[in-house]
Amino acid sequence: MPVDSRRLQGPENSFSYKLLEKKNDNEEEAALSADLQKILIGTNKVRKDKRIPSDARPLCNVTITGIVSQAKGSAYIEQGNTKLVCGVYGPREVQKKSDFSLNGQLFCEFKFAPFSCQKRRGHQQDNEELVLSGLLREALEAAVCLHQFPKAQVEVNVMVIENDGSPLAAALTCASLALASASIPMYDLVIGTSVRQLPKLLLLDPTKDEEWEPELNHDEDNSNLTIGFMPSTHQIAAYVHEGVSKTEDLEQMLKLATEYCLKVQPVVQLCLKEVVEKTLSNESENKVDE
Amino acid sequence: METEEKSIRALKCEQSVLSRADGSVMFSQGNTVVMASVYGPLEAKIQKELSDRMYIELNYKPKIGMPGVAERGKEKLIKTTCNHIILTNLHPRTAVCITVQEMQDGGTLLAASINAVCLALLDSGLPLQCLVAAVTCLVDKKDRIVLDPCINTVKEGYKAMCTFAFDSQKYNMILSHCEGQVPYQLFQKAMELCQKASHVIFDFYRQAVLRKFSKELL
Amino acid sequence: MATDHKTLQPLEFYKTFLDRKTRPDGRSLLEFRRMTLNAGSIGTADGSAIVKCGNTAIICGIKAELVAPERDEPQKGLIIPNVTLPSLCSSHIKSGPPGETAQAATQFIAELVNNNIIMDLETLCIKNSKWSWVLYCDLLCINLDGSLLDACVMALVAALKNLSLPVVSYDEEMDKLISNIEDKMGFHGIKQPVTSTFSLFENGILISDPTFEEEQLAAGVISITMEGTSVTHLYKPGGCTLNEKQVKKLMQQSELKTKEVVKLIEEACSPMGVEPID
Amino acid sequence: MAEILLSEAEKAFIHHGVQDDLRCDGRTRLDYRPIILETGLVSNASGSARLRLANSDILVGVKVELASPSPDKPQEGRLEFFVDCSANATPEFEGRGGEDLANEICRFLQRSYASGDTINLAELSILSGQQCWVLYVDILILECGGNLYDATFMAVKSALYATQIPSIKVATMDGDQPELELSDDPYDTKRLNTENLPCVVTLMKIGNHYLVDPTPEEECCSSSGIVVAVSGNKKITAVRKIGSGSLHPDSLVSMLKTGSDVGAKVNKTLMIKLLEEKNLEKSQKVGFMR
Amino acid sequence: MKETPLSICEKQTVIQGVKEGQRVDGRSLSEQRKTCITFGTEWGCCQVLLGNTRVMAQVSCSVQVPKSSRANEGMLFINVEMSTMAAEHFEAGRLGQQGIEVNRLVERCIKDSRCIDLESLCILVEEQAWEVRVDIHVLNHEGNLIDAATLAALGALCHFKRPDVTLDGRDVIIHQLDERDPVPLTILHHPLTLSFALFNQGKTCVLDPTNLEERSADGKLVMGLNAYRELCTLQISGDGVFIHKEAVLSCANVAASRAVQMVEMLKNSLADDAAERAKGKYTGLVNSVALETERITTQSQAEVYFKAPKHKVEVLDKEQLPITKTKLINDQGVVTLETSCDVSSSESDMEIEPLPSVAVKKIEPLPSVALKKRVHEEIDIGNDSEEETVMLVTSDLT
Repeated sequence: MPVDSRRLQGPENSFSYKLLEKKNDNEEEAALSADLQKILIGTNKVRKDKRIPSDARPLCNVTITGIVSQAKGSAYIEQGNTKLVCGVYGPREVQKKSDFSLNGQLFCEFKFAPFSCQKRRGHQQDNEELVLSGLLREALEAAVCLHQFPKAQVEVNVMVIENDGSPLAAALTCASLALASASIPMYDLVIGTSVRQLPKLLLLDPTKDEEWEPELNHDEDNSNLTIGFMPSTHQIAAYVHEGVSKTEDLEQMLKLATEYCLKVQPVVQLCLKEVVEKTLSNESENKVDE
Repeated sequence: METEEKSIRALKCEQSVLSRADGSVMFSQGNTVVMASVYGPLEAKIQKELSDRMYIELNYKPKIGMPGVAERGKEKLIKTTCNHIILTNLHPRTAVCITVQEMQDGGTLLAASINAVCLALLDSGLPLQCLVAAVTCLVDKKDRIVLDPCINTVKEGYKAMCTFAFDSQKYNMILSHCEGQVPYQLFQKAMELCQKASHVIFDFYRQAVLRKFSKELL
Repeated sequence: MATDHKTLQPLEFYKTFLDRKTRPDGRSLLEFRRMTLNAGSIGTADGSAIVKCGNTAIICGIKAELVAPERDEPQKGLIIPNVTLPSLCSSHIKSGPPGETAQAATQFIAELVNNNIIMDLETLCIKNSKWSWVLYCDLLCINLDGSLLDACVMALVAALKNLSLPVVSYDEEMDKLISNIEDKMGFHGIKQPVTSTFSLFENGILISDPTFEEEQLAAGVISITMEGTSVTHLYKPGGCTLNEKQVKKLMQQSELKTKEVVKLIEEACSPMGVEPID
Repeated sequence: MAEILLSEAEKAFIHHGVQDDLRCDGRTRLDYRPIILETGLVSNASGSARLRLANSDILVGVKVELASPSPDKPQEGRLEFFVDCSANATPEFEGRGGEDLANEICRFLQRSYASGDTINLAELSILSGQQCWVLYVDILILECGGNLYDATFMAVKSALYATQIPSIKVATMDGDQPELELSDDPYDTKRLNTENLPCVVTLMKIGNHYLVDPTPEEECCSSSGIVVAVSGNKKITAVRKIGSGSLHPDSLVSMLKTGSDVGAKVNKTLMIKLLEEKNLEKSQKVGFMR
Repeated sequence: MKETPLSICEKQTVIQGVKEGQRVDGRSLSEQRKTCITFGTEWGCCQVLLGNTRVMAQVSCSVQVPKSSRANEGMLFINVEMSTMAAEHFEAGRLGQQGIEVNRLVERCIKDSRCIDLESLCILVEEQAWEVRVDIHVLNHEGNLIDAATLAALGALCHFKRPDVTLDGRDVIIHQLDERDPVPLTILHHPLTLSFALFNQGKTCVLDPTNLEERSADGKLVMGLNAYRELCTLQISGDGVFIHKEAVLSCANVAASRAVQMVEMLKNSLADDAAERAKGKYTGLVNSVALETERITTQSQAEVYFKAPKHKVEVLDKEQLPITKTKLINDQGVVTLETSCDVSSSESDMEIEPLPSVAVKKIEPLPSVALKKRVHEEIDIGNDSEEETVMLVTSDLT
């Protein structure tokens, strides 16, 4: 077994103190599978965080550029407690000569910080992160005008600092903002969101414990949908659905999600607008200086 | 004699011990034995190539197990020191490959390795702007400064262990690395002590080189 | 025009500033950058802190776990620090396993930890030779713009002060650990070492808290770590030489910074709900 | 996927073919290519299947092993997938080339098998919290002639169908140490209920139409599509958009619909065929000699 | 870095020479290079010099959970480390083809021949057992790494002592080296490898090939034997070499008799080491740091090659005189800080033209005991073994 000699390794047999609470865990779990709705939302149709089901958490502390001064473009967003930062580099030459292509290429790296989840994560990219990176890439490829920078590569690095549900959705929004701030030509912004399906109920933008867990709840009509939506071109750039549901329900979920994206679009655009204005003003100042 | 204060332990070295390396030395300081080898200038790997100077690749090999993060730390220390003493800008777009192998731990491995590397560089004949001599000293529990401590003294525990390296021109500090905690005055005393001690090592370098060439005449 | 000069002859460009005893970002030679510290903002971590020194931004998150202590040190707990420089933090860093810089930084922190300069590891012990805490402290660099070590040490200390864990006790006869997650505790006796990094140029000019490009141009860096008034670590990996006079000067400077930083950390970590255990 | 180079003319030709609902190999948009399937041809695996969909060649082996269940699911067994894209499928797979694809498929398998009404993992439990069966499903992609997802899923389903789990008895000895005893008769085995295991339908969008079971040529004509995992009872267990293109919500919905219908059909036929094969048991195995 | 290519004429010379029973370094076909074994201060540290090939092995141990398949046994782990130090084409951290071959052969010879009694390393069945780890560092590659590596590994294992353990009920107490005398490993037999380079289609076998010979040979024949003339490993590698079974047998004979001597020698040097330690003030590898002048006898090609044992002794003594170890210790042993030093630095000054007078001054007629003895020893081996084996080879090959 290969040991990672480039990092300090802890003892193999250490375990999280949360395991000491075994009993409670089981109860919770039992309850979850028994009647999820009760846990997630009280009788009065209000979720733990005081949201109504069709309500998303507000996008806050959106910081575009500046957060990573070294990068060409960068963005930081908080959707509820889900915090992530994205840095964009390039267009720069492709490292590997072998994968040459006339179109530009996107390289996406999606990483959870070791402390970002309930369980401690490893340092190397695990399988899940690899797949998420792939999804991110496919979604953004649909939005970025790759033909504008042939033979070059744009690197998109997403780092999840805290994961409280629907990280991919947040990542999509964050990444497209970062790309925009790096002034990479795009057809449209990609706005991500996810929907949690419960029997006869849809929750928009689920938190970690609202999210569909393959381990926990796998009875009928339980699923999670994450989409990346391009509002102005009205196109779907990413679509990931997990869990069991009927086609009709999927339609419903899709509708809910797209509506939300359309709602958010102006907000995001506003953020970008401010940035652009600021940079322009700065430039004019610089002009004055010289 | 080894625990005796204010003295440096016996120094010994054998230059060009390795038949293949361009420069190599087996260096002992008291019971600490270190072997260092230098290859170069060689052609540098493309990604490592530096347009204006020589790239220094340094590997520090522990005696037991794979090199880990701790070794990387040592490597950085030694490498940056080499960067200062080698006239790297004379050989742009090339690489020099230095390997340090610890052979016997007599307490002061870091200092010994730096001295060994310096001798190996001398042996290899790479152009240097100055020599470097490293000395370790230790502040024990009773605030006594022990110069060049041997392994037992180190094992007994200490307040701080500092390693300094000085250049041969003005005896200024090139490298400093310490573990533990000492008040500044003590720290300063330790530094001065080591600086004095470094002269002995430079003296030894001189004799080593002398011996090497005289032998070649014999 | 200025930018051309900068790109073509960075060193000369920079020297012209130094000659006028100032720096491109408007700082005087020995001036530190503005520091901001935000503790405990990450819910999923047991302790966390976000530090910004100028542009350099470090996030420290601590995950605590339980483990049987090492055979040779039965009364000690463990702190496993890891400095990570993800490819997003600078254009000079490729994605993949940590490079030399990251590892050197990790080792630097590890040495501070192992010499009980951050905190006495024995306080992490729950039951001698049976159970102790292991704290996985991950220092994540979001933006790499020089003086990495300063920010790292600061973040680590702040995060440790911010750390809050459930009270876990060891039951002798049942030979198992008992705890309830609700009542939390912090740790006593977390020291406050402060690292201050300086860059030096051939002509003996010293600047404090260098930015990334300053580090690139300089002929050497030196990081002084102080705890209270005593030197805990004078870390100078090679580079151009220093004489005692200069060292003294730097010491004074770093003492100044130490005071400031300690104050900052105190402020940031004071409003904490958890009272330290004894 | 395996990249092949097509000239614009060829692409155009395929496009028109799709428009007129007549594809190059004479199929309509919703036709599959001929499928050859054989189960139980790897003698030393508990269950195996080899499926050949036109030129896509998949070999699946299932190994059944005893293990202790995961702490958070004490009364359930596990399913573990491993996909290997062997280099003789296409040269791109050489070295680590196939890994990304393998990861994607693997993850999609996990997700679509995660939900409870596809497979009942409780069947695999022996002693709650102590012993359970773990099914290691190894998928070997020998050759890819397009539409790997569908082929893989069918193969996996068949392999699991053919898997024989030795029946095991739990004899509680004196004290609290229960003893497991394996029955001596090697034919004393049970089969899983594979009725509901999902099949996957890949729909590729070419022009304004979409088609199932794309050939490699068609795959590289299309910029985007979806893969839909449909369980036996016509439920959708996982969906994911593939390709770097984007889709309009409406077309996506209709694709989902078609997908689920086709999926159900595929599922049914597959089950029938498997049953047939089972009944003509003890016939000569054909193996790879064809 | 790539290995410097071998020119055809070099190759031809070697091959031609071997055809005529000559070797570049003047050895006979079945003669080994001078072997010398030294030990370090730590237990289980052994350095082996085989001509110029230099290998160091270090044994360490740690308590682990034994394998479930072998619950009542300890574990032996062998790891070969190669770095650029040994040769330009080696890369630190990555074993090349060659490295893996060496590693595997050492494993086969030492681990698979089960010369270490692993059961004695078990502390608590299924719970705790010692894992003995052998790190073999290749320091200089002048051919025949395998023999050097195995010898070093074996030497280290024989030299090694693990801390003593006592059981108090279920919990294990490990005594530090200073609390209780450490325990040596139980070694059942002493396996070694001896390698032959195969020339002209395996008709001629050359014992202990140098790097030059290895590179110009058609193939290699490696034999692992112990002192009881028992074969524990055999490997014939090389592209398209055919080797007669007679040749193999004759090699086996040569190898066997060599193995006996080698083990003998190993045991002697272990004994010497023990004696040295008993005297106290033990400095371990420091002794093997020779002075420049000594190197002429121990290292420099000129003397080792074109050998004739008789001369060598004289040469040795002659060269021995000028400077001696004892001398060195005095001339800068414990140097007190009062020593005035006027080291004017800068490269150019360092290279002042050497003054023979300096050397002459230093004369002091007491040659280092340890060293001289060592050299004698080697020479003995050189002599007595020679005739019979050479005879053997020739008789079998012609």
